[in-house]
Amino acid sequence: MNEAGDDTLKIDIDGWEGPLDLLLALARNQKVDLRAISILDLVEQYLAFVNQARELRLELAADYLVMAAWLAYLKSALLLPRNPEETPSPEELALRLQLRLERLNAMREAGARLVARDRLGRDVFLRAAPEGLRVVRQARWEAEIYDLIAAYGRISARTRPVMHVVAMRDVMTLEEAIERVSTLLGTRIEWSTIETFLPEGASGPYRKSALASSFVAALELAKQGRVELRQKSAFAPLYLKAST
Amino acid sequence: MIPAPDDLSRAVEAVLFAAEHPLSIEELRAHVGQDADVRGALTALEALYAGRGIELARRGDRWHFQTAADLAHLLRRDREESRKLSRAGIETLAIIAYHEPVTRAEIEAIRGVQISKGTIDVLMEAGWVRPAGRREVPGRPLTYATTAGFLSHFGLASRRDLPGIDDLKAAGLLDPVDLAFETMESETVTEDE
Amino acid sequence: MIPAPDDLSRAVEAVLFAAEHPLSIEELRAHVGQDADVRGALTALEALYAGRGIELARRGDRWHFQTAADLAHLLRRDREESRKLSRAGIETLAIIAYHEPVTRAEIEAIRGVQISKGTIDVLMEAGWVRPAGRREVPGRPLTYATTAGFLSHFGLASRRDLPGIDDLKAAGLLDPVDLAFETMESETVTEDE
Repeated sequence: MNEAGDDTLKIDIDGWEGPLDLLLALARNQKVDLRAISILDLVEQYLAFVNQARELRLELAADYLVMAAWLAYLKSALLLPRNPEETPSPEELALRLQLRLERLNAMREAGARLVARDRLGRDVFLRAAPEGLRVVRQARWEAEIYDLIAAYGRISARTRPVMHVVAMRDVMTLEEAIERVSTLLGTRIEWSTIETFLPEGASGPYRKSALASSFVAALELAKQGRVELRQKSAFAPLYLKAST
Repeated sequence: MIPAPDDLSRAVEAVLFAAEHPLSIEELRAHVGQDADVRGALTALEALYAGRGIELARRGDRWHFQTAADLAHLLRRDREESRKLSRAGIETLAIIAYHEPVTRAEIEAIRGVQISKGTIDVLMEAGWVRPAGRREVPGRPLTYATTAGFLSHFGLASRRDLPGIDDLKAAGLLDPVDLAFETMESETVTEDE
Repeated sequence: MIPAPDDLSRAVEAVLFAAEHPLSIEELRAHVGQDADVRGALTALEALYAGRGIELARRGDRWHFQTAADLAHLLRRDREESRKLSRAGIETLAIIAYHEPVTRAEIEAIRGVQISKGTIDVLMEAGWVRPAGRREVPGRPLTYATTAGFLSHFGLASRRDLPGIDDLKAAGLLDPVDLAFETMESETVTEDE
């Protein structure tokens, strides 16, 4: 730190993009290739900078102080007799620091060369008022006859009044079942399951219909007080007996 | 300082190229130098560009570059894109085909859904539907009918070839099973163009 | 139909001249003919315009006309530099361009400092940087790379034209410190033996 510009360097903390950037600026002050730099000198300069900043009561961001602590450690490790057990060795740490500085420096220089190029809109210009190219899109509409007919079917189905016709099926009506259950009840003395009230030989959908109708008939007759119902639990056999 | 002729024509060329509007000789001079022989440079450029894809053109007392007039067709490119008719489009077309001539209000009554402005436009653009005179009722609404292009696109000899309601029923196209689903869909889906 | 060579170069010239953006060979073909030798026409035009006030430039896979760089002083006028990049911005852009695809953490490792939220945003807003997928490592960090707009703006035909990139690569300065360190160590070892 023996240059006239040092004062700004000491004070203008906002100008540095972090401790590595500051180290790089200090390193470049050594005016040698970064590969030949004296890490020890660099550490001294950095620590001196941080101390001066403290004397001036400048607030240093924490990462500058962390770097200062690490560099102080590096300095002592480089100066003290080497402990062969210690890894990484201080030389390795110093070399890594130098490699990082080289990389940052390379990118800084690349950035400077990049922005100094002939840039579009600053140094070279495109045509300001191009006629422009036009793509005229012409739609060729596609539809198939099936789509058309199906669409009409859809509309018709949607808007036409719908009449529901229930196909004729073999069923036992409720009236029939009431008639049948009340007649049979008169002939039974003991509790009988509801299945014994169904017509003999009934099967398939007709049996299901007869069972459902007979059940509703049993409920209706119970309401009229003409039958008693008994069932131990849900889904257990349902017994019927005429009221006494 | 007067630039050498060739440098000057390069300069005028670049300034004209980058300009936002045609430039007068005075405007050009403001860029390339007050004492420059801009007129001479323009003449040189005119000759240089003659017969090329770009030409130097004079509009009144202003100059600019433009593409050669005979190449204008290259700047415009037509691209035909095949597009599928939307559901609203196909339904509207079906109603027009089955009920023509039919007004917009009638189409909406049959569909049970409003149709957007663009739907009939698309059908007319496709060349399948045409205005077919006005109905002599209050408001004199326009009616629509199908075209010969419609018949040929769908491979029909005449509108009588369209299957009737009974045919549709026989083909299962009036299947009520779909009804609830269809209704639901047409209510959820907002009218597409 | 393949136009005669001279007609083709006129056509390509006119289309590029009229275009609002740099055009790729495919885009040019769409205007001048699918079977046209557009590449040949571009080479001919490049020669024709060499040394003139306007030149043909290739940026990435796209071509455009632009004014010659040495005439910048005539054109700059009152155009202020619209994008004044911060130092952090310039460095970050350089790191992305020379290392792409690169993660934020890698950028920070090189700069030795965290990059503020806005730095990459500014570069993306300028159209020079884009997200370039995630790296398949824990945390799946996003990577960044440069765009075609970056190449156009900085007058690069391709990333290989980045100033000094070959030297940096040869010197190992684009390798991470860890890798460089290992390489150096293994070199030292072989020297010792």
